[in-house]
Amino acid sequence: MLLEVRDLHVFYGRIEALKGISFGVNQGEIVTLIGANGAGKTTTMRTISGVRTVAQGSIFFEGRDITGIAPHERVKLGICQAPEGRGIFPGMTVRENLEMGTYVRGGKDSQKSADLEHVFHLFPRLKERIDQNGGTLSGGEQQMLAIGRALMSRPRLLLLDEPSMGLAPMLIAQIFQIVRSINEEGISVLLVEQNATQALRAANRAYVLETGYVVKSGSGSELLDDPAVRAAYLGG
Amino acid sequence: MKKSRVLRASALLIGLSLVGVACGGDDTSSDTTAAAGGDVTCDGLKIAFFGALTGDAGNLGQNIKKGVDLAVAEFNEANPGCQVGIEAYDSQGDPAQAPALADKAVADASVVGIVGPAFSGESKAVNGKFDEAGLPIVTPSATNPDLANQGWKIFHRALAGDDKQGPGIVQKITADGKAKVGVIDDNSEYGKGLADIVQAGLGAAAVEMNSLDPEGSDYSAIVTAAKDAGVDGIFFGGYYAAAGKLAKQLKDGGVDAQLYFADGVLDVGFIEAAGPAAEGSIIMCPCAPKDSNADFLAAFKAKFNEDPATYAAEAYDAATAFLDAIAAGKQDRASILEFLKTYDKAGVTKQIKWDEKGEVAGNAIYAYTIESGAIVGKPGLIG
Amino acid sequence: MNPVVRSLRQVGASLAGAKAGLASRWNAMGPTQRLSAYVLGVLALYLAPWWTEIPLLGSIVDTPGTQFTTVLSDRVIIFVLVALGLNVVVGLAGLLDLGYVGFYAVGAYTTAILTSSHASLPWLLALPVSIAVSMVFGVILGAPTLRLRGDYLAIVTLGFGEIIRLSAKNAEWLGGSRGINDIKHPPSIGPLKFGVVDPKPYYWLGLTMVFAVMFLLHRLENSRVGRAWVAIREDEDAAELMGVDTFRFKLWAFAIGAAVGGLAGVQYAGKVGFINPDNFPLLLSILFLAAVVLGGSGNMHGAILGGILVSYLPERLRNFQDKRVFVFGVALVLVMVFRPEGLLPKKVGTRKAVAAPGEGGAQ
Amino acid sequence: MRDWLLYRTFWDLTITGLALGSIYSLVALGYTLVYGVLRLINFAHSEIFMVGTFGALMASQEFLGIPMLEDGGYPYRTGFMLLVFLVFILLCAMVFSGLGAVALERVAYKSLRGNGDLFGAVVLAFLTGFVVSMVFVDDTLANVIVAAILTAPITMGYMSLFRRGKQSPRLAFLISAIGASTAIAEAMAIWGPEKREQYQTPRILEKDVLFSFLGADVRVDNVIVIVGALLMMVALTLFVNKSRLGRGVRAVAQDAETARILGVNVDMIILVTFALGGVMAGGAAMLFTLVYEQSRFNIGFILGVKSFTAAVLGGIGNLKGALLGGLVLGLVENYASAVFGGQWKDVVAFVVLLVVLMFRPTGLLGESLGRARV
Repeated sequence: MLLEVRDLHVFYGRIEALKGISFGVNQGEIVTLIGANGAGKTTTMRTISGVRTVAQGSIFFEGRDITGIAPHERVKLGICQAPEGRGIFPGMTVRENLEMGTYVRGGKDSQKSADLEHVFHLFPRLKERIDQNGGTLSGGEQQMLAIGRALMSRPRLLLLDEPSMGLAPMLIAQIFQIVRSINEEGISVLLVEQNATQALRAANRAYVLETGYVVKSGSGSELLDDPAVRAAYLGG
Repeated sequence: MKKSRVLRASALLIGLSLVGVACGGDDTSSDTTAAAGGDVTCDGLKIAFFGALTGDAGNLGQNIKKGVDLAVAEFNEANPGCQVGIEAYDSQGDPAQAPALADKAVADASVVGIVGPAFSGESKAVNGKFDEAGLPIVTPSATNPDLANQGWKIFHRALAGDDKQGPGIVQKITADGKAKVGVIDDNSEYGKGLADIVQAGLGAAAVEMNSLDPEGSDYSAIVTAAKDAGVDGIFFGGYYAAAGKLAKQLKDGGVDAQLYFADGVLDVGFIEAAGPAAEGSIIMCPCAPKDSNADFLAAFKAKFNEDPATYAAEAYDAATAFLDAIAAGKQDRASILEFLKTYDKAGVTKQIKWDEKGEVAGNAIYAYTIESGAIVGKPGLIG
Repeated sequence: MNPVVRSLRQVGASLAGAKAGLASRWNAMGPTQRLSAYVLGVLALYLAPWWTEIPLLGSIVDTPGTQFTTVLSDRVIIFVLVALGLNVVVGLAGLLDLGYVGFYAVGAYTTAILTSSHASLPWLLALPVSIAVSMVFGVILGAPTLRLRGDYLAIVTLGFGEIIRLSAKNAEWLGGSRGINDIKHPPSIGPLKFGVVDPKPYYWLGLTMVFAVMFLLHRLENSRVGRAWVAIREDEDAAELMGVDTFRFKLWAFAIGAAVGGLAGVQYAGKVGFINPDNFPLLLSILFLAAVVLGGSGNMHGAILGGILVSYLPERLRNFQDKRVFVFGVALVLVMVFRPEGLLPKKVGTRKAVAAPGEGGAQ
Repeated sequence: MRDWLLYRTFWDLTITGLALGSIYSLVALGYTLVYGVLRLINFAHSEIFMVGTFGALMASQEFLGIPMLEDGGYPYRTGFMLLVFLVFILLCAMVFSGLGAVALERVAYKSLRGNGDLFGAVVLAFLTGFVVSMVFVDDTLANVIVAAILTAPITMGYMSLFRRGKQSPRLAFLISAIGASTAIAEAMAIWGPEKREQYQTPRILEKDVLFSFLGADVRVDNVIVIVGALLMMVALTLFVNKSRLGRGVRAVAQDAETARILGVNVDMIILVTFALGGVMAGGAAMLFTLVYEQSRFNIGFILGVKSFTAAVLGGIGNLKGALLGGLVLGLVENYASAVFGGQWKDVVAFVVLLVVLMFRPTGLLGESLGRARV
């Protein structure tokens, strides 16, 4: 298993946000976590990235225990996230934002420009905006930038937190299309979504989170057909 | 269980504080052991130093304290039967800290005289207390003219006030034939007061150049103004550190006017700060040159292995006045105060004799100059 | 576990135990017992000038080289008053004020002008005028600047404090650097002589002022105004959205804080009889702020404790001579590292953290 | 009012004002960098500057052995040797200040971020042992020995007392900064080479008038200060914009959490930020001693307040703002000194600040490191 999360407990102050969740991502998979607001999805993502401390439980990446290591070490190992709300650096240009993806790797300029070309191939819009400040981009463009930036680090596991949030339906479809093509290049994806229908369609497997617990899991299509899931997350 | 914890905690706290008290309580240099024999006998009398020993102005206080130490040491050696102690009240020159110290001095009945307070600000804050308590003071350094006009019966000073010093400076500048003199001050009570007197005394020859910030570093605006006005003399009322910075920047800025200063600048610190720019500066002071009394100079050198610095001799005279009172058998504040009223003796700096306001009779103003990086007393005195 | 860690833990445990023990005993008391405990405590405070006479306690509290009672009357009481006032601004309303000494100076100078240099009103008449003038200055500073956020406010208040000090230093009308002397003392009442030598009456007067201010501020804290302040401190935007007129309440905090600071200035001027601009340096503002935060900003008792420590300890530590300021600096860092909320942190959860919607803005 | 003096000496005042303002700007950069990254007024930055002036003193007097005076004159250097001397003194001051700033961050701030480390614990433990032993013996050497012995056990205690992962309230940082500032300045006053006295640094170059500009004399040291400060600022801007670490600094300033997610080691970046601020303060200290040739244990306080004012005036968190704010402040002070007299210059400076903030609440150029493209 590429990523394995075992019995994870995480606190915000005194509030327990994750109450012992376990799940995994296999090499080459797209796995999605769905759930309502406050279910603990984003907390899970941040904990995997290492910016939240684990109270109990452990996280394994390629069989190695990474529970206690610093976030930048995890990026070096190949875990990179496009955070919720996109986390664009507003005062940096699109190019600078993308180059932040290679921060850990350092990387030669030739490699860097090859990676840049690859991202521009996926997101041609970004190339048009290359010298524009991140803060001036539209929501969709910012989402593309966040994903592109994560790809610049050449991740083995891409963490996508709510990539469809606040986007027009047409853009959402486009984003999911791109997620699939990234996956086809061999990058495993852990996807957190409120837009459950799209997410379940794209995913190999899925987990349902409710107030800090995993309440259900299965393949994407199984959960799509599950009446309880339909009622709760897919609008009936 | 809980009770024992409370007890343990309080015992611990008390223990800690006791250790602090036991180990740090006694920091004064009072030594009142009386020995048998000698001309005078007394028991447990102390004279006190009041002023800054630490803090920014600590140096000046240290000079004064040494003068007192020397006088008392000589007295105690000569009078084995009367060992006078010294109490030190370190106000750091801060008027806000002074009252608590003054009250302590007032409450300590064995303190019969005070050499100090060293500065005018703290004097205003506490002299009223000494007056009400009838505790006589002789200040060796506070020169503010106002101090003598407050109606304090206990007030004396061992040197001339600024109302004497100011005219002395004016006289010197006029005698040197300066026609256009820039007057600068450091906006302190002492510096501004003196500068105002000098400016008024110079009349039309004065060019007002306002104040500088003694804590600041850059005086280029003043240098520019001096250059623009084309002055041939400059008087600065303030202390040596700022004077040094000013002298240097004036020189570097191409101002070649003769520089005049007052007693606050009479310190080697001025030469250190100004470097070669100090050469030829004239410093006026109501204080006697260190070599004006060879015996004092030798005794001071023997005790401290250094030359007496500014106000050490005045402090010696101030302490001597109290010690003479004790030698005359005066053992309490009231009779010592009474004794000072009629005191008339040649001190190491001047004739020590006070008028009813507490101003000293010998009020000569001396001129010093800087030659080859050293302070040189000029024989031609004014006053 | 090494012995030092163990003994640190033990001290901690004993202190915690002592606290818990006292608390449980306090809770077990009946109302009469509590009242008598209060009365005894207050009485003990009024008798503080004689603490030095008590054998064991005396050697602990007495200040070497300075008169204990004068330390109480000139330093401790003044700092406690100031800390109470500054706590309203910093601790309750969350406004960082680095120029609080300005209001203290305004109070002292107004009294000095009215009783000595430009008029000769009695001290008792100068008192309310000085407080009012300080309040006006609070509003004058607050009105244009309170729209600034956080650290901008800090530097502006710092500048304000300096402007006041420098103006006093440069204006002949205010005595310039010579300052103002012969400030009138409070009137003597019967045997209570407010003179030059005996500091005790001033201490009692100051202590009474402290109790009065505590009472008023306590009432205020638990009122609509107090809740609005806390709401502003916790989240200004949220408070505004809930309809709290944040500007008006911030201005109130500034004015009330200024009034208490002015009161401290009046008390100081009436005691010492002489003030000059050097009594009000920028450093004092910083010391005041340190007192509030050290003790526990937002908690009145914390602020009082901080005021006592910052004014009393340097006098108690006189035998450190010129090293005491260094010790003070190190102590500040240590306290903040291990008790960042101050020695007596503000209570969490005992008071409603935010004002109810609409409550604050109602006229 | 002496406005005629302003007209007559305008260019003189402008040049010296710019020189002083350049020093303000360099120090202001330290406030602005730290504020941009941590939203913290690094109150102790003024002492970092002070430490730098002592570094310059050490370099010129101890390491280079330049004497204060030679026969009433100065041993001037010229040409290549002058350049070598200047650069060496500059580097020394930068090292002193830079190391000072880094140590300051790890001792006085890092543990308040819930991230206390061994270095901080050791220093705090040593200081504790030192202060406690002062109660018992008044002898610095004995204090040091006792403190050294106690350091190990107290360190262990402190490590266990650190509030890991708990961010302290903002005021705590400010007070810790004030405490550190006091302790550093006082330590220098107690154990420093010159105690509480003002001291002089030797003169290295002759302060000739280089050329006249519209009737104003421009001296060599003025030129060195203005040009030197500009070069340092250009170097800093290049570093922040072009280097990998510099980009990390900007990223953390703009969005620390995202920066961490992308693999930026935030603690490392904070250290770099303090080091950069310290190095700039060291540069300022060297230029300061070159012009004014003096310093003192408390020199930082006033200069720190002024530079912080400059940083806010320009827009705190904004590098260009620090430059502009410093220069404006230097000029305003000089002009005000001429017109109203030196005693009013600080009043005028603060009034200008007040007025600017009233119309532009985030300073002349606005806030934030990077937000307006540095």
